[in-house]
Amino acid sequence: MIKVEKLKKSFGSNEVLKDINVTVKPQEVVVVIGPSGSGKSTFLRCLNMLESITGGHVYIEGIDLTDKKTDINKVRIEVGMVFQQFNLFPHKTVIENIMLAPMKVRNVPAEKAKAKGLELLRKVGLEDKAEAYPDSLSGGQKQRVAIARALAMEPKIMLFDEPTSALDPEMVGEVLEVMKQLAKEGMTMVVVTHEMGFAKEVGDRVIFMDGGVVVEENVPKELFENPKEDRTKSFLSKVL
Amino acid sequence: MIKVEKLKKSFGSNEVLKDINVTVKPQEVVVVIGPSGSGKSTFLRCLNMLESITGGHVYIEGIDLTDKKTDINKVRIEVGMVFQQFNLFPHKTVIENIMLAPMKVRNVPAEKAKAKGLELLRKVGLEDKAEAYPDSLSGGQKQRVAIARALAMEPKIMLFDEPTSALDPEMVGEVLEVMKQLAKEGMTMVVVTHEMGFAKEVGDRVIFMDGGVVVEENVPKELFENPKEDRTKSFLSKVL
Amino acid sequence: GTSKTTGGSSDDKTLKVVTDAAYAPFEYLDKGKVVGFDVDFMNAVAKEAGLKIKIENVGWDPLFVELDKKTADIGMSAITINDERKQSYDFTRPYFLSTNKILVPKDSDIKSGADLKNNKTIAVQNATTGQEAVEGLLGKNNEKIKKFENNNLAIQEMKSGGADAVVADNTVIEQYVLNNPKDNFVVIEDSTAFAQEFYGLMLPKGSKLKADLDKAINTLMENGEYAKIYKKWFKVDPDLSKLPKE
Amino acid sequence: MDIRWDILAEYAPFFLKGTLLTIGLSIASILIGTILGLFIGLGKLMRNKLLALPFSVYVTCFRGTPLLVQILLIHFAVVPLFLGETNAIAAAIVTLSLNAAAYIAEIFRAGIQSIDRGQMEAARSLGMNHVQAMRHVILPQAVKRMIPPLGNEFVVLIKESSLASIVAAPELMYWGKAMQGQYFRVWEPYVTAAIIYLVLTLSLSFLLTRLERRLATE
Amino acid sequence: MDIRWDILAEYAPFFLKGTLLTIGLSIASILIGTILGLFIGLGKLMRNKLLALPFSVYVTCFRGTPLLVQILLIHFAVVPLFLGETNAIAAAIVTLSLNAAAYIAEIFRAGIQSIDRGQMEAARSLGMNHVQAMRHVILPQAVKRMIPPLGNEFVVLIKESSLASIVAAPELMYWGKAMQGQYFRVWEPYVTAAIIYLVLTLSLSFLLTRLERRLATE
Ligand SMILES: Nc1ncnc2c1ncn2[C@@H]1O[C@H](COP(=O)(O)OP(=O)(O)OP(=O)(O)O)[C@@H](O)[C@H]1O
Ligand SMILES: Nc1ncnc2c1ncn2[C@@H]1O[C@H](COP(=O)(O)OP(=O)(O)OP(=O)(O)O)[C@@H](O)[C@H]1O
Ligand SMILES: [Mg+2]
Ligand SMILES: [Mg+2]
Repeated sequence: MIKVEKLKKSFGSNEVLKDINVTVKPQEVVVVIGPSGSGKSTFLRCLNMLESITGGHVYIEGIDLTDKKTDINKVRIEVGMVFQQFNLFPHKTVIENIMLAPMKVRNVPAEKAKAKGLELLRKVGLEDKAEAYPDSLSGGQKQRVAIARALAMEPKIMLFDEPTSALDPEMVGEVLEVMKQLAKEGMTMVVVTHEMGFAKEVGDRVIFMDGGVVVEENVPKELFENPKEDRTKSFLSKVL
Repeated sequence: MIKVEKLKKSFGSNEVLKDINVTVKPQEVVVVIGPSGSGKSTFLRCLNMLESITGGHVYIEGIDLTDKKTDINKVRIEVGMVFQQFNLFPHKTVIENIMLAPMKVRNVPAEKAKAKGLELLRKVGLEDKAEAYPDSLSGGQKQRVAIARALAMEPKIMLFDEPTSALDPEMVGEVLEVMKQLAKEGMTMVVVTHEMGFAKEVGDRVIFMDGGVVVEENVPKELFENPKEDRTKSFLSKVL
Repeated sequence: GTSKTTGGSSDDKTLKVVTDAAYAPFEYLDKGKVVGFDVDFMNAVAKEAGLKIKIENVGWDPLFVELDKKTADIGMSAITINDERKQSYDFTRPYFLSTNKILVPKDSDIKSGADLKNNKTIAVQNATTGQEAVEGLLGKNNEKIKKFENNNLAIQEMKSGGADAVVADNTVIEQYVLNNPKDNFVVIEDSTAFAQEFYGLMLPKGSKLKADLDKAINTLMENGEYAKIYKKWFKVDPDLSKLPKE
Repeated sequence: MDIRWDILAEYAPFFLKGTLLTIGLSIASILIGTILGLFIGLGKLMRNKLLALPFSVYVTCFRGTPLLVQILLIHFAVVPLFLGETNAIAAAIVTLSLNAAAYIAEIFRAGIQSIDRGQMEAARSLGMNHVQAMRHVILPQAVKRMIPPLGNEFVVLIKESSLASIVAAPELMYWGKAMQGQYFRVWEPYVTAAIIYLVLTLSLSFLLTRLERRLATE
Repeated sequence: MDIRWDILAEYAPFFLKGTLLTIGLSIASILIGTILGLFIGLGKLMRNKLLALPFSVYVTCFRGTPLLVQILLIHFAVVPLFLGETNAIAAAIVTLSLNAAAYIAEIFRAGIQSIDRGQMEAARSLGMNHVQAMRHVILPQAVKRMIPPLGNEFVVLIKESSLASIVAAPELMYWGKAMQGQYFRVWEPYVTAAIIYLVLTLSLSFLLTRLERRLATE
């Protein structure tokens, strides 16, 4: 599904990702953890080319993103992304936020896009907010809309970059709930998060990154209970 | 030490605090929890008059803050405050941040203020950062400097407003550690926080606020394990 | 419409006469309409020569531009005939004698052009013969000469105390003194310091209008029409003997 | 101080005419300036630095020199090149538009750049191409943010149109000067002109505040 | 187009003199304007709305009317009231300073208000009174932020000082007009003036960028 080979990424002279090798199988939920600045976001953003790749290869469903002939917009349709800051379009209502990309990119007719949008809103528990503007929503509601918006493109893979860390604590639960549901339905997911509870409960595999490399990866129980590397141990001692 | 009687606070027509009654005894650590917008910050800010009080009384060491004759700057010397956003003075070095108020308000000579400041920096584990500017510090380091700065005025009471919620997860620990130390030394503290671990371990009492009233208060173990009110139960179910 | 070509004085064509209407009493705006001696004179000339004209206020510098580009037919703006200008433009025969004169407050110690050199500040309109005359006395771009956009601002400057004298065409300042007796200004004449100047209607180089216009001007001078207009504006009779024929 | 109300009454119709021309000049210039400004702003935003250069030079020149020089040059030298004759109103509109365009280009660029990067990233990650993202996501938000500074530029234009009096365009200030020239009075014409300008700019500011408030609640 | 270099050479010393006066006018006005602007800015920030009103009116009037009206009024009417005679340089400095002060007052106010509220709260919570907090915490930060817009205002002043030519202050533009009046040439004097203004404003902008960069790294 996703195959990352010798991925390198530099900003100027600052090498942020150094030789990353990761494979994600269909329906797998991979959780990425690590200290701030370790390159987690950059890694995720390389998976749908929001960052240009400096070296190595990223294959999404067998297509090489680093190949110049690849139509990046086609690939992005297959890969949905949810950001820490929601990034809803503030000048459009909730349902318009969801309908925009299917209509403009996939040429779905408005009625069909709307029906699909309402269905997704029901799924995230917000069917009554279809006509509201993003500003009138709470953080948790915004993030659920953002998830619905990404799902509207019917992606095969979903990327989440700290989807709950901009939320008030009592709203974290409702967002994680939607993500758990998605995992249960078999979505392939790569999730950067500090929510260790979610990692343990939902993750098939946890990757610990530090300083631009994958330090350790394992099933959650093993990684949390028997970390092998010192860096992993010291990080986990701080956050658990 | 602190006595709050029938405290009311409105912003325009929006009544944010409705009849709050709370007493804090010397050396007690009181933790305030509650959903976003429930008035926790406002309550804390009323304790050192950063907000003008609409009704009721607040006594700090027997002095009535609502009495017009009270010199508010004198009271503030007794009450230190630490903010979510640190609010360090960016144009001054760490040690200057700490020395400023003692020198200008208490007229402490520069040398003495500096000696005291370095001592406090040692206490929060940052003696090597004395000459650094705030911008070069991590979030956790900034918050520890902010605590040292407040302590430099030798307050009898310390107020903390979500001191860890602007921090990356791996920096939360170092700040909570300093706060625990402070509690152990017998500082009277009122702490608004979402860190339930801290509340359980350090708090003498937990106050649950919602909609501008104190819904429930109790020792931490009781409140967390046997909440009496429905609102408390529902809130705790989301955040624990 | 305005004519795009010059020369042809075909009868049905309206000629475009351009002026800078900020030079009372020759041409100025009276509540938005261009009026003045030049205007009455021009209309009389046109009538005599059988031409249709339309007077447009375009400003001083554009006036030259328009004649250069031949987008206007006649420049009428109390324009002094001099050798420099004759190189680029044609003029009709002189129709007016002018001398630069000095406007000063009544109690001023300036009695002649020579007195202007005694550390006096003089206000003039930029790009006029008044300016040239003063620069002739004091030297080009002398610091004591203040150049303004128009004579109004120059006179205002003296009235507000910022200049000791204004040098401009006699008619302009005589008219001012007549209309503003309360200001207590007087006019000083100095024919040794300032040369006489003659105004002419200015035409594009090689304009075929010159002959017709000259003839009409001569007629007006002979039949007394010119004197009538002169008297109307300047309250005195003209001394035609001082006007050369060419 | 004695005020000569009679001459004020006499000049009232001219002040009115002048005010109308002032308003006309300002409106024409803001319209033309905005259209030009959009193009120049987009030009400056081009990735290719070489293509963007002429637009940067344009903005630098018009922002770095006094409007007074610009209006004199355009009136006496540029307009005659094209029309074959000077035309004060044309020169005023051309100068004010070209000058405003330089400022509006910057407003436009700032408006686009003020939109959070996350908006573009969200749109791109949904599969939209650059043009689609600009058109449906970035521009609608940027335009809304441009309204206050555009309104401000309009206020500036009203004031700067007074320079057209230098080339004898019969706008408000021109009649102020004419009145001063005819009666050699200073206070009446200039204070009157100042008050009229103040009324114009304040009314516009008032309208803009209301417009902003309406847009904000939308 | 043929350029008459001879007349440019002839006028070079005058352009030089004019440029020096332009620089002098601008420096004097930015200095006086800044001091006045600080007071007016503080005045506008006063809690008591009635006391703050005159300062608001001042700012509104000077920002709402054209500089051209202001300079004519001050030259012909206000300066003679005080000096008994006109003085173009004095009028230019007074007008430019008063006008700049209105803008600088706003820069000052915006600078203070741009400082995060948390800074004042932190200072107050440490026991400092309002004056102490302003002096030691708010103002040092606000002043640093004011430097870029103040520099910008300086650039504006250089350009606007060209209006002093209307009242015959012998600055750069005055000599441009004098040259134009003498030789009836348009391009040479005005393009020369434009280039000199451009050099002045670009040099200043360059210096300001360097200053900002140095302040940023401090
Ligand atoms: N656009 C950029 N330009 C330059 N440097 C960047 C850019 N984006 C990220 N970096 C740098 O790359 C490094 C890794 O950043 P990244 O955001 O991937 O870390 P992260 O693990 O997601 O951290 P966090 O937990 O704080 O989000 C950091 O040192 C950061 O400063
Ligand atoms: N300065 C203010 N002006 C107007 N309303 C305010 C102001 N400060 C707070 N409020 C309102 O008062 C209510 C309580 O705010 P407060 O900040 O005390 O809540 P809180 O419990 O601290 O929430 P959070 O967990 O989000 O910090 C909110 O509805 C808020 O909108
Ligand atoms: Mg990140
Ligand atoms: Mg709060």
